[in-house]
Amino acid sequence: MDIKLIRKLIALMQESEITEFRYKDGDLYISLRKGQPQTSSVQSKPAVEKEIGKTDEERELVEIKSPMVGTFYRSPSPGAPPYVEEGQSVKKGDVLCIIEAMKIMNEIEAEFPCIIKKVMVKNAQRVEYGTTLFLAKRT
Amino acid sequence: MDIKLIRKLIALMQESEITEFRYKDGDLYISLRKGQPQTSSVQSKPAVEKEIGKTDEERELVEIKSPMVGTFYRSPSPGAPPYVEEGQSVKKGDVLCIIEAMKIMNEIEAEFPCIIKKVMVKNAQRVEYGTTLFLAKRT
Amino acid sequence: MFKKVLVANRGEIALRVIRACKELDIKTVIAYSYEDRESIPVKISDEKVCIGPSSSDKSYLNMAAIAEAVLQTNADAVHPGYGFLSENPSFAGVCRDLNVTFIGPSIPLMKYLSNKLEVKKRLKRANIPTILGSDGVVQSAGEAKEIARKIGYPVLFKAVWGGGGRGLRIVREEKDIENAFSAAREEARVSFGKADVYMERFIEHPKHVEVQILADKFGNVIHLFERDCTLQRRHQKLLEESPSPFLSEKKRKEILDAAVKIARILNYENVGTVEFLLDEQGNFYFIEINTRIQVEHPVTEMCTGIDIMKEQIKLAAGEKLNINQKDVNVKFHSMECRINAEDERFIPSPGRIEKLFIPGGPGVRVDTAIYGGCSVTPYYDSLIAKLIVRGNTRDETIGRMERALDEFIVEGIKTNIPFFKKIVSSDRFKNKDYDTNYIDRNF
Amino acid sequence: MFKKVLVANRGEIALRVIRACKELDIKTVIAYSYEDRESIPVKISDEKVCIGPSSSDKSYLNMAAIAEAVLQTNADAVHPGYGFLSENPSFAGVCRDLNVTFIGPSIPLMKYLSNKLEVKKRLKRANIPTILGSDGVVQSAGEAKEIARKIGYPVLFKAVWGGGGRGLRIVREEKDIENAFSAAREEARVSFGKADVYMERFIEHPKHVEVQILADKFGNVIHLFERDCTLQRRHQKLLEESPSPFLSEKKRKEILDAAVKIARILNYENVGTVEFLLDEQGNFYFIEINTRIQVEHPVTEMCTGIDIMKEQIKLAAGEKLNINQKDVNVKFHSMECRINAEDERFIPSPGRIEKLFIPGGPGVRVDTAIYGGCSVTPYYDSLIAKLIVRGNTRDETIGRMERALDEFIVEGIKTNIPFFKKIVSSDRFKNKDYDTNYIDRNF
Repeated sequence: MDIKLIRKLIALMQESEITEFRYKDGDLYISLRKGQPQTSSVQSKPAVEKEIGKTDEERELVEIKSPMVGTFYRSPSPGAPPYVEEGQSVKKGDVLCIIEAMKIMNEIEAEFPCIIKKVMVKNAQRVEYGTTLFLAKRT
Repeated sequence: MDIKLIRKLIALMQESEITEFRYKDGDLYISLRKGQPQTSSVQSKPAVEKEIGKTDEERELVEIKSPMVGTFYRSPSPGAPPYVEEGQSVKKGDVLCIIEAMKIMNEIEAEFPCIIKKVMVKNAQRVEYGTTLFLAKRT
Repeated sequence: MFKKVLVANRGEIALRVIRACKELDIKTVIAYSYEDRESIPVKISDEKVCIGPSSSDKSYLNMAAIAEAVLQTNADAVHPGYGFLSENPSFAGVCRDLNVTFIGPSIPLMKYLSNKLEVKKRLKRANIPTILGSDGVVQSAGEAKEIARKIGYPVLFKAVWGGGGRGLRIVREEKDIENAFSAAREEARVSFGKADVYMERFIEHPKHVEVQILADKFGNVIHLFERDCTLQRRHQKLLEESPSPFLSEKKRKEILDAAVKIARILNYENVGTVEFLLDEQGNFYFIEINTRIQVEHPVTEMCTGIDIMKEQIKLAAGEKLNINQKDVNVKFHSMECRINAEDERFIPSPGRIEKLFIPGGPGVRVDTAIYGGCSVTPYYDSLIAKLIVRGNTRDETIGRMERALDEFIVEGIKTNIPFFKKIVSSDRFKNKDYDTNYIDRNF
Repeated sequence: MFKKVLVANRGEIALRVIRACKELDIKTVIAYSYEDRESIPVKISDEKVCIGPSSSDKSYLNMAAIAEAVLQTNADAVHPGYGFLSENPSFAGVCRDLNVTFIGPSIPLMKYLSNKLEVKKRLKRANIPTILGSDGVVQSAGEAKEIARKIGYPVLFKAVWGGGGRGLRIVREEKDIENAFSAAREEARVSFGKADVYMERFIEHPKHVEVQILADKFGNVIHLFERDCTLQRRHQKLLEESPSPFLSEKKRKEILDAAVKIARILNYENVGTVEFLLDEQGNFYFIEINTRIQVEHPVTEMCTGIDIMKEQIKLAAGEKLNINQKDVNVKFHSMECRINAEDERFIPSPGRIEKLFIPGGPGVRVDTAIYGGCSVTPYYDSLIAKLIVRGNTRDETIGRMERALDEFIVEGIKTNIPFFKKIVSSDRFKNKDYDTNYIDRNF
């Protein structure tokens, strides 16, 4: 695929009021649509989002999200070393952090073996359900 | 793909009121649409509609629409022969019918030479602005 | 007054709470499920905390998560809306432990009122008309038969704890008592955690009338007139109006006085709704008292011009009631249709709303959180909008409701708008010829 | 009563007419331009006739096409809405020739009232306060200078025929008289076809108050209280409210009485609006009388609960006024913001509305024909919605307007909602510290 050509087509559509473009020449077929992802164009949208502004590696990373609202702690007690550091490999079931909710310390475990690539939340920071805690790479 | 051509087509559409453009020549097929993306799940719908139940010839036909609200008459007076019959060739400026509005008889003329393929409205029928009066083939 | 209210609900009622808070210059936090992250209440609230995934028990019913959200945001009050945790004394207890105000009556009052049988006995002693029935919990099918012989068939089994039509069983002949007794107990147990049921004589063609009450912590009680909720389907209210088309002026005064008396006897506080049944002869009987803001409160707001939600918040903050009974008057006739995302067979119809046009113009109010392009999820109640209209007379109000239903365009999902068009334009509705069973028997 | 009304207008006011007709059980026909073929009024009208292409002069101002649509559909009345042909006596004449009712005052009355100078002279003789000025058309710059010396600077040139801010020129010094005189004449000629201008003393800091009148063909005249339209930009009203925050009870009574007296003197019929200016000392002066339904009529509907549009149609059908003055009372305070599709520099901003959420809840009314996904075209007026709220006090009303503006979401085009947020929340607005020039001088 000629990605430069596609990029040019997208740029053209961006700056114009064109909302749909279809092209067929022999075996080549290109279709582009703009705006209102609610309908069928949703299809390609998340993929495009991933591709723009993210490195190849980031695209492979998995987000580990908070399963509850609470306060994020990296270590079992103040002063103790963190459960995990960036770059560390963990097994399924290893504790990654604690989320304190209503005075209860909930240990958050890895659901699959992985390397923790990035810690996304500061120690003692408040998190919601769905807040991304770690970026990890499956191993 | 000739990106310059595409660019020119988009520019043409930008500055005009054209909202859809389709082009096919041998293997080459280009389709562009502007505005109103919400209908886009319709993507294939107009094409399908055109293709189903319409012959190749009908697809090439031009609609001649009423320029005003009024009553459609095929002939200059009751009993007189119609201005045009289906299959008849007309020149630019030939009278095609009369639209009576507020007791005034408005002669509707052909804006281009064509063959009248179909009369879409019955004699003495009421028409609105935009009602299709004839299907014609440019000559 | 509160500085920040946490809204523990979703959809139109969450929006309603936020609207009232904004008008009272109170900040809001919405505790929402992941499913609702793009909803209007989440968008317009000052703060927001995602408390859990789509399913209610992990989000809107998740007391620990809501409590944590309260702590995180330093809210000083919680508004539970209706449904979900709104009538749950345990949740009110959690709020008390967090030292924040639960916007509703006191915990002891909530607990006391949830025992419907005890409340009934107490009011009966105070000469409030109640429906003939068992004096206490019915212990066995044998006892049930005995009582039924005394009060006469048909009879009704009702859950002592809870309401909303669950745990109800009608029995017309003695041979059906045993099955009905155990079915009612089982349903009550599943729904409310306690199997206790009691019995009442069943009224065949009742009307349903309720009185809106406002009461402060200083013993001041007023009513905001009645709402008629006779148009129901399977004990679920569908259309409410005020004034009731079934009450004479004399009967209206009696029922309003009774409601205020009941609130006083029970030392009621905050907003509440006293519910009555009318029998075929026009006699009224106390059924129960609801301690939450009701779905249908806008009907009364449209009639009287009083903002019940704002009053509720002020009362919960300990303010003295600043409306006198004599200043409350019925300025208009008003009516509400509950617009549900459901098909012609009343089955929920979730999906994406493609095109939407919401009615407007004179005398029309719509409480809704939907918008063109939003999704109606299968996770929650199918109520998507409340269409409320007012007019100077019942006729004008009905005419306005018809035209508002006509112009209500919802494409992409099915709704009960066509059903309401049929009802509202029917002669039986216009001529007030219906009771609470009308829909079940005719649709 | 009419059987079928043809609506010769578009947008929210076309919808407003259709709503009233539906409630009165009158069929509707909408005469619409091709541009508006997918609009809500076209969708919900019983019948529709496309009368021409987008540009107004070929559609909504095209009398022949509208007349033909009347004939085609056998409508027995035409509602012109506001703007377009609503104050055009020739169009009223076309309707008379077609033997259908033009919903508005009689043709002679419309013609007479369009001569503002003559009306002013007649009312002056009847001791109605009018602004000091020329006794007739000013014929020359020299005459203008003489008059200005007599009445004192600043002075104002005004077009005899027409209104809406066109043909107006303010002059503060004698040296500017000549230019202003010819410019005013030229603008009047271009706008209204007649160059005649007259002169008045210019009031520097006026308030603008108007009184809503209902009058039948039998000499019955009532008022529905006043609307304050002081908040304007370049003589275009932006926000209206009722009651006026600038009137004492005594002054209010005087101005309402004057309006009814004016209507009687002029033998006024149908709905009408009598406009006054208030000077810095609180004296009021008659300006003009408008013979159409006004954009801002919902403000009065919200205050009084009277449906002015329905009354207008009934009056045009020859019905006797069935509302007594003593039964008209101000039930609420009310306020309207005219939401325009325009940017922060007040320049029209047409385009496609992507996401839309329209405010709702208690005390909020929105008159609009827009919906999520619709296009706002550059062909017509930029008014896309009227947001009207009511409350029990001016403070409650302002608080409600602030929250309603907050929740009004229009994505895809620019609107003046941010501008209104600034205005409505400002101390000067809340403290009633503004006049008709406030916006022009401060924004």
